[in-house]
Amino acid sequence: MAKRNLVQALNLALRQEMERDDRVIVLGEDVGRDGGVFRVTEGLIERFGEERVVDTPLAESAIVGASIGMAVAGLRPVCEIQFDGFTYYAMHQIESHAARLRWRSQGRHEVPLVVRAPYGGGVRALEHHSESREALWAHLPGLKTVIPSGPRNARALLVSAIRDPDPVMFFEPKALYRAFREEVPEAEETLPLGRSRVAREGTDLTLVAYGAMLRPTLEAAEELKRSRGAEAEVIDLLTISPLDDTLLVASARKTGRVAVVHEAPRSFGPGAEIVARLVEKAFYHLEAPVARVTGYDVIIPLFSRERYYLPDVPRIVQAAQRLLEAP
Amino acid sequence: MAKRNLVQALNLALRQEMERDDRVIVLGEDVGRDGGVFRVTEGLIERFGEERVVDTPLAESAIVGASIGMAVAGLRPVCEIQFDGFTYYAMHQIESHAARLRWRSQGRHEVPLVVRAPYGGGVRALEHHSESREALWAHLPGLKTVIPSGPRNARALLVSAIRDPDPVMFFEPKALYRAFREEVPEAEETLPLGRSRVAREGTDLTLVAYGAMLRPTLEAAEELKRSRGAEAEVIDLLTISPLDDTLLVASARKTGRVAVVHEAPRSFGPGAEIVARLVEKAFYHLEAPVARVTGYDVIIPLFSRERYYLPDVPRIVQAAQRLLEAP
Amino acid sequence: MPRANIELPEAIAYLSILDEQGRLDRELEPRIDEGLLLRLYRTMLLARRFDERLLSLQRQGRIGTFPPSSGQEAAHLGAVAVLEPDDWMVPAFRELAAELWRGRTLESVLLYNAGFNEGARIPPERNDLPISIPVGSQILHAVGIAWALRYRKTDRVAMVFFGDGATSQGDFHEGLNFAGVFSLPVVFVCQNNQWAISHPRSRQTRSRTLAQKALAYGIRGIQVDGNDLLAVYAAAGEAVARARAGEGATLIECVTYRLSVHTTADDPRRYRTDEEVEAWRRRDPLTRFQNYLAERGILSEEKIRGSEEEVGREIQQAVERAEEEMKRLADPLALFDHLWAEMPASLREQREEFIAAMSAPPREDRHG
Amino acid sequence: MPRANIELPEAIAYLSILDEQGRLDRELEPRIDEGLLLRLYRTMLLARRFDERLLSLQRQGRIGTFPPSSGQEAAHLGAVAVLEPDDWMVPAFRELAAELWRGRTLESVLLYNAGFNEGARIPPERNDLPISIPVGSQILHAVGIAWALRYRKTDRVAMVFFGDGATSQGDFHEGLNFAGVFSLPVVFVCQNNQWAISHPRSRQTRSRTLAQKALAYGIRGIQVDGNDLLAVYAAAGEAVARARAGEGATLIECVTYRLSVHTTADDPRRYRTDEEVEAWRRRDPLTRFQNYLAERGILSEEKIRGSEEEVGREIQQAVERAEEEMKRLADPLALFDHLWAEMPASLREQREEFIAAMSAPPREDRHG
Ligand SMILES: Cc1ncc(C[n+]2csc(CCOP(=O)(O)OP(=O)(O)O)c2C)c(N)n1
Ligand SMILES: Cc1ncc(C[n+]2csc(CCOP(=O)(O)OP(=O)(O)O)c2C)c(N)n1
Ligand SMILES: [Mg+2]
Ligand SMILES: [Mg+2]
Repeated sequence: MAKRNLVQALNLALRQEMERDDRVIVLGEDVGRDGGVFRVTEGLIERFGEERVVDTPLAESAIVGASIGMAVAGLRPVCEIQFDGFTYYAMHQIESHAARLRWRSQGRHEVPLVVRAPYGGGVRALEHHSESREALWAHLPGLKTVIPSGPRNARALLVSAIRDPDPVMFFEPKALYRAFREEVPEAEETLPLGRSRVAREGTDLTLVAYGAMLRPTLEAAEELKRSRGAEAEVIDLLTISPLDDTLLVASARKTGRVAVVHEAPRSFGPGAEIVARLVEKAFYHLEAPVARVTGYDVIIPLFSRERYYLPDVPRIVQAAQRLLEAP
Repeated sequence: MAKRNLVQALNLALRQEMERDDRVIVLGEDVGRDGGVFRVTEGLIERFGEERVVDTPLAESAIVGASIGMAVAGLRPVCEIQFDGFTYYAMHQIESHAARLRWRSQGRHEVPLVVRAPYGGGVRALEHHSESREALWAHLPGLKTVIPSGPRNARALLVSAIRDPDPVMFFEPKALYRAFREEVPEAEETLPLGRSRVAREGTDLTLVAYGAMLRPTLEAAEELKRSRGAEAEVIDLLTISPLDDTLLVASARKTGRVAVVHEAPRSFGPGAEIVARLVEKAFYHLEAPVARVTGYDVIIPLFSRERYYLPDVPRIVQAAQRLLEAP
Repeated sequence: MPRANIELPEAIAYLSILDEQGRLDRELEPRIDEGLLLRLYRTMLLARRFDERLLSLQRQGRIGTFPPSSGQEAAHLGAVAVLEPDDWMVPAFRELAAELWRGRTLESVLLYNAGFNEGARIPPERNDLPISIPVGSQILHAVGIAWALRYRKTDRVAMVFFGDGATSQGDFHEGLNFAGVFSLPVVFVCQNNQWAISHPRSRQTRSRTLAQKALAYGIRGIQVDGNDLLAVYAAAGEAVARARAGEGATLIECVTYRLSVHTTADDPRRYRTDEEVEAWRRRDPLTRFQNYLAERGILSEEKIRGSEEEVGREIQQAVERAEEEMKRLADPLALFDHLWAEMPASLREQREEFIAAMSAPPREDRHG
Repeated sequence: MPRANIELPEAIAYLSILDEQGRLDRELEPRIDEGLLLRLYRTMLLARRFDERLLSLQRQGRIGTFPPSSGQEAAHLGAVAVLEPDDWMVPAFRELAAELWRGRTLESVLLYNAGFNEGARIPPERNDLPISIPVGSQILHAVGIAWALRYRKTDRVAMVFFGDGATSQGDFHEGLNFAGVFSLPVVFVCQNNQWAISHPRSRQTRSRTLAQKALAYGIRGIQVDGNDLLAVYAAAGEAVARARAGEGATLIECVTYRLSVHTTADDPRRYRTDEEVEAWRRRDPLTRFQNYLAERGILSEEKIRGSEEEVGREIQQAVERAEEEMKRLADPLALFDHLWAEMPASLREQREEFIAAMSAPPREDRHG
């Protein structure tokens, strides 16, 4: 097995799916000759040619809208939006068509489309390049929103997303692109969409995270173990929506104390749904209010102050401590 | 005092604000000669002329984007998007500019913009004409999301929205446009943005609603009184975001039993945030899981089945009964 | 030559073949065989009478809001008439005659307009997309479909419809630009019916024609008399042939008129004069085509009467069948269908909740 | 005349005044007084040297990613040079010389590029907008600003900048269309620098020029040699005069070149050749303008040296001042500022929570 970073793992998924299925085509701004601004599509144009790896004009609505057409006509487009901050340009296409065409045609047409976009902070980027707005997409019926947390699951989830008959928003934690490597086998791996995983087992409290927040959350769990001998269970959502709450609920019933961690602003953010699900399904097991350790309800600042905005190990540990100390 | 329906009340607000302040201009598709597809802007072009009541070409991003420019340059544009289902076309303008220009210019520029759009079901409309997607906007920092529930508060809130120095998404419950009349005084009335109100006092449980759902919620409260002598407190949010949770929390602490009602799909919907706030601030007072009576996580169906999608009195009553019966 | 005019590679043409006075340009007259002419006539008539019937059903409250298409039949029917069945048609929402031509049934239209999602069902043998309401958005789908067709090395094409209002949308621009850059087999048909609800064509854009917008994308543009089925047919035929031959996209502006309301929720007297409507009524594409056929000797008074009767019966039967069908479609659980290939767990739970709530005691207002 | 070409009301011109060989068209040469010429030269030089310094600061890790503007100075500076201070400039993100001309300080640029929001502060006496990164979106703001200026019956104008890539965005289309329909006093300046990151102009659109896109909107369009400050100045002067006189909008395509990287995160060797860059280096607008001034006898070798030294000092001082300033701007609570006229209660609570968390015990990684 080869060690790969997130970029390489995603590249592997794209390459192998393109080899396996000539309906898969990749399109977007700078995805061809440039290999993508983060190099996720590097080498694909050399291997698959300009017909399958398409550098498009600068127009996000067209990239997504045309991809919808391709998907309806039998292809499996994987389109890249350069940053999640530019996905809004295509929101009408996604809300009104990608997520609805199956429904609008009573099952006659389907839209096996993947929209990839890097999301989140932590790379000292320009304005509009560090947002975390997955909640917007998570609320839309008919759409899947997937966020991997490391190279291996990213590769497996991207393969599943490409094969999925329904549209998937696939947000890649850009802070992790080159942050670390994992064994990612050459041999095919998939992971079912719509399933969370237990990233760390524990009995004293539950920490829920996803994407780039998983690592500080796991570190916080270790810190809690060191500092107070508390064993945190960590749930990695992987799919934000449709949210599978089975593991969450089971864990909350076991520990009674839960914190959810995300970069997105707190209000009306993904954490709210998790709190609501736990209230609906594990209320009588909760021993303390579910805590939200999140971005604040502000625009993520330019990079010199970015670290104050992003949840980090100390903030997670503080919240966990309060949870553990709750009566 | 004159009795007015919601359309007339909104029209009054627009007319009076335009009289009071020549910086207020109204623009959108069919807002002029046609008086708006719901007639909210009726008579304004005759009174204020084509310079101040502008029929625009068919382009939502331009309507909002140009309005942002106008607002920055000192006007107070009130733009109409014909249906909330077409607001997505302008999301990049709203997320990236309307809600940020004050911040991006360090306070130098402000965007006193109102984006009006009818939202919600109940009028036997075409596809894309009955959605309730306020959660998308509520999540965006820098933006206010306001939803009135009747003629009188609609008028007062619209006046406040127009005078507000920050951008406001103003969603009008189209089901209420001509549903009933209220006394709406000719004399100026405003209501502060960012404040909820107690629409009905009660001690046994709390029902939270807004917009078109307020009426069935109030009816459900009466029904609960009749059928079981239970007194429901009903909170009308009025402003969805930034969410003021003072009244909510106070009421939940008093009653311990809360249900939230909205048309929007449940998952990642506005109700989730309300549950989360209550968990954060009234956890130890909750005697039962907060219930969500909402639209389902589907596309609202074409009108023949619409009533099955929308929360109604029986569903609210059922949820309330379960709350009251919780141990 | 420091200040010089830039040569544009292509001019924008205007095409009319059979004018309002019935004058025919024999050189340009497309060769259409009689059988096809009569089928076109039949469809045009059916669409017109059905449109009228829909309006009366709506006024009686038997169906909901819908957008009538009377007056525009030549513009959209003339265009799709050149397509093969396995080409793709991407409609907006005002192409009734074209949809019927492509095999959509009257019942399906009725069901849809009566608020049943089932009315959007598309038979497996047809490729077309369902109607699209968000103005301009469907243009991009046609671009993507054309792309897929080219990618698969077929010579099939996509044809997409939209109105004059849609040309102001960003998606129009982005779509035509992509079609130009990638040289895609797509035909853009703009039904310029002079109005976008209450907004007149003259205020939709300041360019003299909509056709000339093609110059911004390096694609072919042509303006045609959209009430002249022959002209539309000829222009569309040329465009489709070019597309099949790999010569890229064309924008066709059909100059036509919406004789009726925008939708049944609209009151056009607020924004246009009776004189204007009358003037356009004299250019009615149905009458014009009928006269042409009579002139060619393939349509008689008698044949017309016969067709009218046939069409009337067909509509009547369809209305009856559709109303029967609606009773069978009452199942509320359809609410949860067709959104996903596989229903997610959370939605299955909501569906269970729905079933439980439905079967709970008194819910009078629901079973009404 | 059933098939005829449609007359377009206006042709698209190409303008060049001082060409790469230094040949000057005296008839077209704009009258610019010496003082202004020298100020323009000074700004161009300052921008060029500052851009180079920014690049080296970035390579040293002292500032973050930024988009260099070397090679495009004539295109944007020549355009804003015709504005009055109380006109509005709406930048994209590659108009350094223009921003400096309009009064933005070097410190402000440095702060911004070092990741301090404070770098976006705009002094109260200036109207301009801060840079806009979402490509094309700012075009609409200029349209709205122009609208407000006209509404207030001033003769002020708005000038907006964007790249060749931006012309593919829907917002470009919608903005130019609105400007046409409402005849607004706005000047659209496209810096066609041949590339949108790795995407070449030839694949951005199939139209021969970007200027001809004006034909789609019934507004004036002109293509100019964007490395020729005189040509840009002349074209912008004409456009602004028309706008002030109520004659509407103009699209100016400045044909220029980005000599450096797209941003400091970009590696242009992946997509373009050294020869191409070299060819454009020979058309460097700074050299060309310098030669022109020398030719006119208002710039000597010595004066150039003097300016270089002055500019060098100014930059050095700015860097030092900015680095001082950054230390003073460390307050993390600025996170919560400037989003609202009045901070909402929920955000006040979060701010309190933030303060509490900051002052909690060991948070080493934060005070690093
Ligand atoms: C994006 C969007 N905005 C607004 C509407 C509401 N609307 C429906 S049709 C219409 C006018 C369309 O005009 P045009 O494109 O000329 O087509 P026509 O109705 O004349 O056939 C409008 C504004 C819509 N459906 N979609
Ligand atoms: C809407 C949007 N999509 C993508 C990007 C990422 N991006 C930044 S600049 C750029 C290319 C812009 O090209 P052009 O308009 O020619 O301007 P230039 O960079 O050449 O000055 C891209 C794709 C962005 N900033 N905004
Ligand atoms: Mg129209
Ligand atoms: Mg460029």
